[in-house]
Amino acid sequence: MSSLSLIIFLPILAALFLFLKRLNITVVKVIYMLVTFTVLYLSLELYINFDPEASMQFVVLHPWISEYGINYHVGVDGVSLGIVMMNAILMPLVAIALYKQRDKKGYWINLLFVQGGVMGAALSLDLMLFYLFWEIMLLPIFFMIGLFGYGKKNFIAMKFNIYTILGSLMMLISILYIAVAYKEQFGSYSFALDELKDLRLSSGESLLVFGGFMLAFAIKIPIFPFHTWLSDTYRSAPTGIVIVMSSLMAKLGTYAIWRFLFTMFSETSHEVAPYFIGLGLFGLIYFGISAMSQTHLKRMFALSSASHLSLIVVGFFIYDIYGLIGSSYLIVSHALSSAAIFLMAGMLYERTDTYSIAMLGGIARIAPKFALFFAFFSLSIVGIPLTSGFVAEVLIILGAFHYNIYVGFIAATSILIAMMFMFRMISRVLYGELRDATAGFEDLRMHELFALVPLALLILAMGIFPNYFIQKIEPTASSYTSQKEAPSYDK
Amino acid sequence: MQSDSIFFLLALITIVSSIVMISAHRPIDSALSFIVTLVSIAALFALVNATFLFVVQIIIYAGAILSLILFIIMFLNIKDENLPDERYKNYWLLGTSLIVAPFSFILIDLILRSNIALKAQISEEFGTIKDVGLTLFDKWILPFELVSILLLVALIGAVILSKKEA
Amino acid sequence: MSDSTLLSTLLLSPLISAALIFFINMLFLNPRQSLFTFLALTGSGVSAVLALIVSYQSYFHAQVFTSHLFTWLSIGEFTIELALKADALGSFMLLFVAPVSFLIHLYASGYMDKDKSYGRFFTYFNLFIFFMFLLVLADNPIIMFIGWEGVGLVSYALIGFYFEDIQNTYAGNKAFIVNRVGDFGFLSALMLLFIEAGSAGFSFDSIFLSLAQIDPSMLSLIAFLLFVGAMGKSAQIPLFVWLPDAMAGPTPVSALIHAATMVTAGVYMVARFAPLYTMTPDISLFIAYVGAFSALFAAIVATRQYDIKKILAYSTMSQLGFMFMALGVGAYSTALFHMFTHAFFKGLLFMAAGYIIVAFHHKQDIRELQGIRKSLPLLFVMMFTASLSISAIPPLSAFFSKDAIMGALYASGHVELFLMALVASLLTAYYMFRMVFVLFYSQKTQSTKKSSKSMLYPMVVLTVLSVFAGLLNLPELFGGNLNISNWLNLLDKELLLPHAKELLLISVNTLLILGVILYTYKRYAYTQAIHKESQENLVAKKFYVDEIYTLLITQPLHYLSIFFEQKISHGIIDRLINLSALYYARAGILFSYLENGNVRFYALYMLIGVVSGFVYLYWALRGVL
Amino acid sequence: MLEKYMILSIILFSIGIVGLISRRNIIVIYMSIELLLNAVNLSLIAISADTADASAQVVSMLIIAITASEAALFMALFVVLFRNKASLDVNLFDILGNKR
Amino acid sequence: MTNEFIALAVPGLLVLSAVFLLLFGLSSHYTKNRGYYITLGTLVVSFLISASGVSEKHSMDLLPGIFNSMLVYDTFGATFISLFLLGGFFTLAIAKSFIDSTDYFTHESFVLLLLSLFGMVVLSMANELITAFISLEIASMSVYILVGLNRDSLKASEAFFKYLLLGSFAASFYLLGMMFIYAQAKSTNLDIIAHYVLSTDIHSQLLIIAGSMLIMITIMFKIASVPFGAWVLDVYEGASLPITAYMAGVFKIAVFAFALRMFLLDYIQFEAYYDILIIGGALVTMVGGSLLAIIQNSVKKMLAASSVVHSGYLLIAFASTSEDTSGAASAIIFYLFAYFISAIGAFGVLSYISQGSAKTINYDDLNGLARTNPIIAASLTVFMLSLAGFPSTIGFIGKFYIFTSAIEAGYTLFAIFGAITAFISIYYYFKVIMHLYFKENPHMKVHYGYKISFAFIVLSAFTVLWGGVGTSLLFNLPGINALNELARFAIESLAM
Repeated sequence: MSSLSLIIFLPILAALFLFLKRLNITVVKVIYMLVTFTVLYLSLELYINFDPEASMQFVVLHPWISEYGINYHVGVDGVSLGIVMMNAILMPLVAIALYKQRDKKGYWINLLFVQGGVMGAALSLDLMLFYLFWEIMLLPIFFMIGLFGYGKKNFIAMKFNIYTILGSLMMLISILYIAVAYKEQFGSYSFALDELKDLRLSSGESLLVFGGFMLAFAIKIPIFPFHTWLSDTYRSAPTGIVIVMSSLMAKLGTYAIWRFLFTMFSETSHEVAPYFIGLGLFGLIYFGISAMSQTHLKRMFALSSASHLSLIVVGFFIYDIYGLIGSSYLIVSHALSSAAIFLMAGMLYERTDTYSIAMLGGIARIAPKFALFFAFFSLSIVGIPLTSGFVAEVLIILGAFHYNIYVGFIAATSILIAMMFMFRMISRVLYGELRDATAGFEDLRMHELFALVPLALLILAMGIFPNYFIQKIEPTASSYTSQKEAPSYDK
Repeated sequence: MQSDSIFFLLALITIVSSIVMISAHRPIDSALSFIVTLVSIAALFALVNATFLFVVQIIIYAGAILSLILFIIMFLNIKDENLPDERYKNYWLLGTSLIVAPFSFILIDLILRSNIALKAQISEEFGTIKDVGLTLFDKWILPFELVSILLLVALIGAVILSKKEA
Repeated sequence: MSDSTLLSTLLLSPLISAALIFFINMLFLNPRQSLFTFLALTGSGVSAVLALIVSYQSYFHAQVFTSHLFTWLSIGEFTIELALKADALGSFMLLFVAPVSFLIHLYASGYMDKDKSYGRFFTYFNLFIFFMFLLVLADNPIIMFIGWEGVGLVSYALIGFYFEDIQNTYAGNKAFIVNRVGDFGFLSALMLLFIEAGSAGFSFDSIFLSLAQIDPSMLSLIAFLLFVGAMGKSAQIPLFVWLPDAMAGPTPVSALIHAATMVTAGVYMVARFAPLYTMTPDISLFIAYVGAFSALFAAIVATRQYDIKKILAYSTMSQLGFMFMALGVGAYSTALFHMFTHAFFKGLLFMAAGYIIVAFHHKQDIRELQGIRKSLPLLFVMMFTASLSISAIPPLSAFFSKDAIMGALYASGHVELFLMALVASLLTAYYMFRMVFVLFYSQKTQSTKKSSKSMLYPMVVLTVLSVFAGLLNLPELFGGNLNISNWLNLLDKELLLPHAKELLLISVNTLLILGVILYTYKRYAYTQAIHKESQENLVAKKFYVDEIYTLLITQPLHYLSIFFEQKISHGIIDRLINLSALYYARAGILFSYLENGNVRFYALYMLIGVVSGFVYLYWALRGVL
Repeated sequence: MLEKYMILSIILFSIGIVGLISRRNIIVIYMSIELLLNAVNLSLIAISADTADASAQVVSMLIIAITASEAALFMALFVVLFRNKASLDVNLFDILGNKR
Repeated sequence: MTNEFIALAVPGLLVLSAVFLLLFGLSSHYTKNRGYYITLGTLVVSFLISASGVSEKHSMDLLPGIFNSMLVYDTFGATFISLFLLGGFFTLAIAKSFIDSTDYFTHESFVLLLLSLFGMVVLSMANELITAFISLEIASMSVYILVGLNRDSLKASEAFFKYLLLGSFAASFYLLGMMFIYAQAKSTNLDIIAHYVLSTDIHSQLLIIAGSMLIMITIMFKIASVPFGAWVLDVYEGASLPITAYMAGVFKIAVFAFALRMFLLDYIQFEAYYDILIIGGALVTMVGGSLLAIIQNSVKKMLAASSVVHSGYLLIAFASTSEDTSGAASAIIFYLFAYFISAIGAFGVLSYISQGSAKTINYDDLNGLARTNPIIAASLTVFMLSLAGFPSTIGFIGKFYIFTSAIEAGYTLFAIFGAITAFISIYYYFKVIMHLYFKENPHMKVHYGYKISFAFIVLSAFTVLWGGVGTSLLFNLPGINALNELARFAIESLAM
């Protein structure tokens, strides 16, 4: 089995094994660790062997449903590398951080499952395969919210599920539509990304198909106005899955815009780009401002994530090299930061039984390490210099200015918006008087530190030495922008 | 011409009696007017020389099935108070007729528009038991056998369903 | 030691010391305080020494130090090298930033003595110096921006250092947020600059070379946005609101960050972009006006402040206004020179204030601190000297720098600017001596507790410097040759006055200031005038600026946030989604009335289906029939 | 002749439908169903006469047989229903519907 | 073995076995277990026989001398026969626990089951309208009786009554339609009708169009399409669980077998007139079904209502069939397989946990099942996912084929509509999963007494998953490709 297939299926198979076998919870955790670290090892190997100049690498191609031209077709390039690495890094760390708390086998099974699903979706080069993984990710999330969530978890799990599937089904119809259109033009069905590139659709058609795809991505990201599932879901979901949703799933949505829409509908993407840039900018500000009045910690982070994701969308649709790279970088960077911050929010909840900002305070007095990391990760979301977020935001803003000066100005407000609520939140939560809820707050435990320190180091490394990371994506990105610029010259 | 007028007469009887059948309050009245319908249909069979079917119709329908119905009515000893209260029966009849009307109209219109009659010469043998029997065993043996199985099924069903509780 | 190692060491030694302190503080339970002191002082001391070497080399040998660390980012044309460059301007900045930082470190080691967060304090402090050096030494604007934001960040942490009181952290938030508004301008400007001129590389030199290609209006926009950044960092109208609140931090912080170093970054940045500003006279004039108004405004507000640190804070803002005026009229080196002297005397003033605060049990209100001359005679001397200096009494340092500014303003022909500067300068004398007289000239006497010596030594050094630093840039009038201006060799406009006129100006000026001091003495020395001042008028309420900001920005944002989240997201969008689900279920219930269990109805539905099917068929066949 | 027969059988069929839907008495409903089948038979005989082929008559005979099997089931049904509810009102048999 | 032998062996075996059971049931050696295993054995053997005819394309008139070309044995028929024999087998196998714990499953019920399968077998081979009708009646009548099997239950009697009454009503439409066709084409043989249709113009086809429309109504009734399927909820609720599964999963296959044969042979010419009607029917069916399903509290009724929705999808594919491609028709076959395996599994789980009690199983009755019976709960989850068309299950592949064929036929809008109802269906299917896993109140533990039921539930679940992701790459097992191939053979054999 090739390493890509192993990366995808090892976690899934392990999850199945764990499901079927009655095991002691410690053994389950050990197996989880073994699997995720193996995946991490394989991914690192992948990263090291990855050749930035070559386009698609480590490709595996097996026929699957041959009559419809559906193949098991996976490969990695600069676009997907980030998602894969991020996934590989986060899953073991999340587990380390939650190591002591979660004693339900289902928790670990679902996390493994989701890892496989995300890997699969990120690596698929066949639309049906992508769709398969894209949908299958929902299940563990549904289960996790329902089994381990808080509040009106059943309603929320259901709503989230239905909402996202609405998008996915529209995407399915779009996928089928282009496959059929391909058959009409070339005589056989195809779901392969590299073949569908050659498809020519009328502008109206491609707009509709584009819309189908975009709906799925927009709901998952979420882009305004498809965001209303977000804050409730994040509030109800257990920590592990919030991290998955904010760091992996939402990012996958943005990644898919590049991977699929820009590849297959480069002209349409270009035509509709202004609208999505507008929507993204609106979302950036809207979610940011919405977050300001939040009193619930996780909802605030949720909206803050949404705000950043809107920025990522803007970066992609700007469609120049700075925007693309910036957004890809922000995907990884924000994934790390938000994973860390949601982890810490989970720790906070576990210690205080509340997410209400008003009931917290004074943590920095008795838990300096916690305070330090909490503040650091919050600030890394805001994008202060020397953290990875800064690099990404600078690049996106640069791209935005490159695109249009007004767009640039609005995009640049991103450096203002997040911190307006983040700083206030930090003050309220970490500083001031101790409250009932925070009295006796326990500082970070050793295993939690083990999880957070690598994240912090990675964020710093990506902020201080961005070039090392960006060189892996740059050739891919520039190949896309050069493609785009060819038709735009004759306008 | 003669057969035409006989047809119209029989048709009238059939229609009227069937209308009475569906609109009579007591089932016994319905059953009796249904016999009239069946018999006039049988007469219509005879009108086109289907003598064997005429006999079958009289025996099986008017004879067997209708007797069965009457028997059931008697057997169950249905009194007037057992009958459903059908105050709105006439509205229902009228309403349903209005709904059915377009359906009948369309079908009749289609029939009238199609030229389907072959007006083949009827042989002497037509409609006799021999003719029907030969056709049945020559061409329709399979459905015939299948019907036997169908009857078996119905038999088993009737037995199972009306068996007294064990 | 090679040039580049030297520069790198200069940059990194505070970082390393910060990191070490951080780890020791985190990992060990009860580390010795002296260890921290040692590390902190070594870190800043090494860079101070190296800074002096660099400046020496630069001044005497016109040597430019460079150091290329690594490529920070390289995408297409957007290549950002993490390179350091100490040219004349940079060396000049190092010349006062590094030593003053070191001195304040020394001071702080006394000030923060026995504080439980001693280690944390010095982590921040050294980190701050690192970012400041990065800002100063950066060879391209993006790296400069990183330093720029970095100092802002550390400043945030230091202002909210005593986080037990949440108001302190709010002050920190305010500082950072307002600074970021400025950064928004700065970053936008950089992006535009790159897009317009960045293709040939993005170091300062290459930018300046390609400035000529840029469309003038765009250039103005860029210049304006850059200045917005400077406004934020250097607390100019309208982005000054954070500075007075920033006094919530420990006093060494105020001394270091809010007097000597960080706030001057704006001035430094404008000076750094001098080639740009010389090409945009409109914006330069705008800068001058902003500076003038800030100077005047701050001076006016300072006359009604009672918190010793707030008075100094407004004074800082006012002095920065002077610098911007000078920048605006094109007297770059003059502005920098004032910044240079300001670092000494304002540092001194803050240290003195801190000394007083520590000595008198953390009282900061000058009305409560009356009559402390007896207990702190040395301090009185220092503070009096510094006050004289800031009031521009010859021959103290600020006299030379401020007088140069006045001269330049006058020479530039903008009389209104000159007059505003004059009024501001007189008000400076007024509020400084109001403070001095109230503190030291009173019948009351207060006793003190013993303070650490390490606080006193740096103050002595600074006193000396604030007396004599002016000699470094002695104008021709007094037989000097403008050493610093020549060294910096910026694109100064020729703003020379005839000597007679200049002398006249100086004398009038000095006389006026002395008159104001005299008036102040009459009014405040040994009187209770300070207690009779009205608390209600516009000045005492700081022109209601904070309130206006709250009303115009903070509250609308809050209401908008609630509106977005509750009315639009939940009230409209989510409701629509939930309702559509609900109505689907309702429709299901309605539909289920059809499934009423009555078999005749089922037959009726079938009939309706049949009939409608046939009606359709009939209609579809109409062409055939 | 064929058209007339067919038209008559459509009319009878329609009457059967009306009876089936409008009446609540299950015996009448059953007879309506028989009427539907008779209507079909009528036309089949006419077709048979028209084509001079006994096949349609055979078909009609098969239909009569099918009717007989249905009759058996219906008779059993009457017994079952009457045993349960002591009534032949079909409206009484609605425990399975969605009653809200 | 000649093809004739294979073709006749299956119905023959079924009838013989039925008659044997009928007699054996009266003897004192009869026990329920023996009757059960004889039936099961018959099904296995007949399935194996019929399955031997699916792998290659063939088509032949069966004994034309005797049967007068009324039966055709082709791959199409063989495929369908194998499908519902398999379906019957699975139903029966899973229902073991249910059958054992109830007393109304007498030997007659096995006889009726076998006879109904016999009816279906003949139906899917029938090439003539009357033969088809009679075999359809055999099958339906057996099912009517099976529905009313439990005489003690008022619900069952009522369901039997409704089904019988409406079924007869619908059947009369079939006869009327057949009469119309006969009147015009002078024959009831599908081949002759097809020949007639091809050789005349539209003006002499009016009655055929009307007649086949009437026949279509019966078909729509049998597959419970709105508005002809109002009976379905009541009848499914009234019938016992294995019978419901049988009706939902197996009977539908046989009906479609005939519908496809008739439509593809004769009436594909009239596509233009029917497609809109079928599509319209599909739309109201999908919407109506989902509206009904969404408000149910009883899981069984929900599944019943959702089977209506699935009929809607099938109708979409039905409307998308065209002369030149086999895609839509083979999509129907695949979907039927996908649906029956999932639905039988789902009903099977219900019957497994209800253990013969007549109690309606509400959502709340599933609470906590995941804790007490994790494997059963997981299987039910798999079935629900498959019914919902979730990827990696066979249900998804089925939907994929159907939507693809709909888009290819130009019904993109209807495919979108189908997707929307599929999305609504997520609600009620996931509600089951939700109750299984998220609700605390633990379900009474079902003891694993009936290994065979349990084993087949798991086997169905595995089949569902394998049909969703399976490829022949792994273990050399036939996967989706193989199923697809079979479906295509079946359709292509029709044209031979």
